[in-house]
Amino acid sequence: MNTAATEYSLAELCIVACAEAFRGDGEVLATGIGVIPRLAASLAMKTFEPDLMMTDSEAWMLSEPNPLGRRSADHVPARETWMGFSRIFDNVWSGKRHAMLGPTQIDRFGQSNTSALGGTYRQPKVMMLGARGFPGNSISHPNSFFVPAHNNRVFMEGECDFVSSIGYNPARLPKGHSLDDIDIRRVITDLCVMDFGGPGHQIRLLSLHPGVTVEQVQENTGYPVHVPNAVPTTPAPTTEQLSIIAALDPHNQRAHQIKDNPSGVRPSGVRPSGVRPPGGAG
Amino acid sequence: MNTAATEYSLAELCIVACAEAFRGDGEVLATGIGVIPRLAASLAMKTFEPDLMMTDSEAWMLSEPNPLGRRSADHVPARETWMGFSRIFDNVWSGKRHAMLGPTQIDRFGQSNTSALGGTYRQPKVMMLGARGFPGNSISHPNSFFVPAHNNRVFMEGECDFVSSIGYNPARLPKGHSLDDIDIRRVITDLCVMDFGGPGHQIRLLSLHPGVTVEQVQENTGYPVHVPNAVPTTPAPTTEQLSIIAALDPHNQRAHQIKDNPSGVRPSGVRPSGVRPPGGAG
Amino acid sequence: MDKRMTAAEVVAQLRDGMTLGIGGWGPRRKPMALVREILRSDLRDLTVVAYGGADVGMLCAAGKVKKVVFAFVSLDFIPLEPYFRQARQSGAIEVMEVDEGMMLLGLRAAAWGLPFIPTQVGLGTDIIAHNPDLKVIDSPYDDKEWVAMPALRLDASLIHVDRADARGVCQIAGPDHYMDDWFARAAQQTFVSCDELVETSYFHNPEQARLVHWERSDTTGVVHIPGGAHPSSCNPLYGFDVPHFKAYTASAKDGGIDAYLQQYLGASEEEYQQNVGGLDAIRAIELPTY
Amino acid sequence: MDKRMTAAEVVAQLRDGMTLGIGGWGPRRKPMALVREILRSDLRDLTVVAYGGADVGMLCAAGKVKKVVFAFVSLDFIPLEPYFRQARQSGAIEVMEVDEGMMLLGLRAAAWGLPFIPTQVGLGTDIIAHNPDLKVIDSPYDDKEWVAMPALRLDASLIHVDRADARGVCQIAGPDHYMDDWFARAAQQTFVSCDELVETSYFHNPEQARLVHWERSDTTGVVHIPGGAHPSSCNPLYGFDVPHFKAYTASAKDGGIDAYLQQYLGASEEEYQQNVGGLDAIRAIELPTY
Repeated sequence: MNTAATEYSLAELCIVACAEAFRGDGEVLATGIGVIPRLAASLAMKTFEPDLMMTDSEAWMLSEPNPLGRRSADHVPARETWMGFSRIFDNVWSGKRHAMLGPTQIDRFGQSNTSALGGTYRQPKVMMLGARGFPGNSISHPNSFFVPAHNNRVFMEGECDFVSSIGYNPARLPKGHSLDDIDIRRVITDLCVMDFGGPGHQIRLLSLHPGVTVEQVQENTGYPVHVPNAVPTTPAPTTEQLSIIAALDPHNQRAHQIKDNPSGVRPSGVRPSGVRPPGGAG
Repeated sequence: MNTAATEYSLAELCIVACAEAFRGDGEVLATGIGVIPRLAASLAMKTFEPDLMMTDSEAWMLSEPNPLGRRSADHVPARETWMGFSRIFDNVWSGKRHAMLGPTQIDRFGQSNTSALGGTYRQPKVMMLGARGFPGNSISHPNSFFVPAHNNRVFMEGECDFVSSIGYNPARLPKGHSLDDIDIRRVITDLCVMDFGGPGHQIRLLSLHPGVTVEQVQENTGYPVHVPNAVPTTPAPTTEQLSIIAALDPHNQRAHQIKDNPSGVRPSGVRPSGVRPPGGAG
Repeated sequence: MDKRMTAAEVVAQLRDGMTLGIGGWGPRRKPMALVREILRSDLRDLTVVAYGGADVGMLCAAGKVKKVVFAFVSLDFIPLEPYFRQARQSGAIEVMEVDEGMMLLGLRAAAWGLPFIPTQVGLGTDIIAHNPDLKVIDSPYDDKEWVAMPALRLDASLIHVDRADARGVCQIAGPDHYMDDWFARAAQQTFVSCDELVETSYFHNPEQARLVHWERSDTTGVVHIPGGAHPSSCNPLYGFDVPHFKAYTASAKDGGIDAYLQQYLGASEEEYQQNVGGLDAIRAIELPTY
Repeated sequence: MDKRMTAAEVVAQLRDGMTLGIGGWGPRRKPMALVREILRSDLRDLTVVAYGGADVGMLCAAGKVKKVVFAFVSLDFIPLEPYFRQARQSGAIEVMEVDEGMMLLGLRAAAWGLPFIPTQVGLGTDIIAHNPDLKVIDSPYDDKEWVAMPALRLDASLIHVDRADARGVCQIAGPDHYMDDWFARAAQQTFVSCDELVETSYFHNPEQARLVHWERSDTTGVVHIPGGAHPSSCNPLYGFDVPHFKAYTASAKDGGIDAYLQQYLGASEEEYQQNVGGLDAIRAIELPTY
């Protein structure tokens, strides 16, 4: 069952790569906002991190992840604990959570922006979601980012137009805190997997998706990416993982998350210039 | 029905006098700790303050007070709201509550003591209940006291051995607060009804129970009591009130609250030197 | 005490410049009928505190709002509330942007009579940089700095519940009451619209009383408006109206709020419900699947 | 993950000098079987934080306690816990006496990772005067002074629940869970004894899941001990044991804790339950009427 699949979509590759971000987390609430992060957290819980906790995205903690989309009338959600939004913050502030989200901007410090673009704060050029729970998530527990369209509008030069979440920025470090208190665990995109483990918390390339080059990643990132000597290829999903993903996503919502739903195995140099859908943050 | 009764116990007189403390409260949680205060709050709710709120002394708010003691199997408590202890404090801190309690000491400032007597704080001579909710009650909402045995051990000279609740003591007034923020509403004893409406928040005699003299009250109070020119007699219960009290206390627990359960109509000068039972505070 | 009143009587209790809390979450269980009654009034200069959806968007678009205290304003399946977005991008409103949890702490501080609750949330972000009113303080017990999230004291709150009695006992039987208990506790006055008006005896069953999340002393007025949360949801009674929210969102690009209100608002809730297909149609809207 | 363990394994996780939170309230739903296992151990110098009953009295009398953080220690129908009273009057223990609500705020501050929560509770009383560690602070938003109730951080909490599964999902179906959710959240480790051990599927029914008051990630270990709250109550399963508490109280005047423990404690919970009449007798104790 654990044989690597030869045919899989880029979305499926990303789901597996995102799932890896939760490896070793143990018993924490895994919150994946958006189809690919949610399927990733569910896959991790169904396979190598069985102690993860997950909600139904509404008001209940589940012992078993719900499949996405409309479920058959006889589906019984495996509820185990009431988990209304007010209680979510008891969990957030305890630190026993790992969220994976998709901000609109991510700067070289790992600071992210979900609030507004351009203009002034009183009158932004583009109003977005607002800070939502990003400030609290970012200072309370580990967080990972999923970016379905890796480009230098997301990974932009300079600092975020609005800093919604704390990052590794010495100039903004609160009194009594250390940069090492901040835990931006993993950044997964349609091109590669990264973290902030480079020198001085510089963003670092961990693996390239099949057919993607270091140059592509750097060209599409508005600041220098630390590239280790050896950069492996992002592992392909196993057939077992693909079947679990298919069961978790019976309506194939994953096919609509990356523009044109390309294959995960791409001829070198080619990449879809996908535009990430708005929202999806949380 | 509203005719004054000619035969009633001192306990019943006190229940009616205590009920009067809740007059005009409107929609607040009436908490009477101990048999007489609880019956008083229930009587007020059943008659002239129908908007009062009351709990079952366990975990539920009731639309109708429960009778005291064992209830018949077919009794259905009129629950209307979950009110576990943790939620009680949401109510306390909102100020929408009036509690009636029986502290062990009440000094001339209206400060009370439920914690300890004598010795040192590290090693008190007599350990009592502890502060319980008194500090929070006293600074958050109106409070009244019921004292089943009016004597100068309860109404003692000097300051309480341990100040469990804030009173009208200028030396302890917190910064930014005014003595008028404090609301010790009513003090009911086996001898009389008082408040702290005298000059400079001095304790003041409001009414004398039948057969009780001003001298008796002053002799049994360790500090000067302000006595207005005209001091009325505490009104006797009406026959209607007595029947409601009887229905609320079917096992006649009220007969055991004041030593020897004397009549409310006493030959002048005579009074039982009752010893108040321990506890009852809350 | 009989707290029943009409939506018009609720709005008559409100004043220009008040700070108004609105319960619910995004497109979920919003007191929309009460919001619509505000749209029919000449009330203005409101400061609105909400986990915002179309309630905030409509009030902004209709010129009722001076300032919004928010962490997001969203319709969930339509992530960006169109009229709030316009209001922000035109600079028409002041804002205090906070984290979702900070708002909860601010409501709790108000409910508990505290000036603030300290939190690390917001440190290192523009939440602090753009909110000069948010003070950062030291702790007497450690060497860190902390955000002193101030009490969000509300002059009034508007909340929609599943059912209530005439005395103000309110039940939210849906899976989540969101932060509505804190909106009720943080406010000087709380006005509730309910889908069902019941006798007090309905709550004598402990399983029903468990779902009463605040005391009746925190409810000022009760308005019986079946379907009053439309187009937002009132789970389990009905879901949110996806086609209606799509039309609402489209109006922001074509015709604006005036066209939307012209088509739907009407002179009363009865007219509104006729304009959207009637109560049966509202009650028939299926619940969303998350 | 299987979190089942024995009471002895729980106590083996505890260390001298730890700060221990104990759930329940007075004579109600106390984790007495776990407390008894501590009495059988050589654990000492504990700081105990509790809404105290016989749990606190027994630990004090047995010399396990260095300090008690309390608002009261009481058996309700016997207002003054006899052994706590002796410990106080002999000066054997340090204390931090607080208001019931202050303790709740301290537990919440710990649960939320806050250094303190400000409150007016305690101002003007000896709670402040006798607690030099309780700081009074200014607010950046007003001119009043406020008590900064410090976080009550617990090394471990002991809690008794109605039922749990092996993964640490805990249900308190009785009318009040008291502050047990905050004891669980405020602690580094939370050890739970349960009257019933159930399958996870038991909680799939939302009415059952509603009565789960904290996440399994806040439960470290689960010990299946039917009747484990005796002599305290576990409403609705059984009431508190009035005759037993009377005998316990009498022992304080005649024979002391050694005589009480000699008569009842035994070498194991099995022996203890034999000494008090067996599990059926415990389960037959009627609920108190309040």
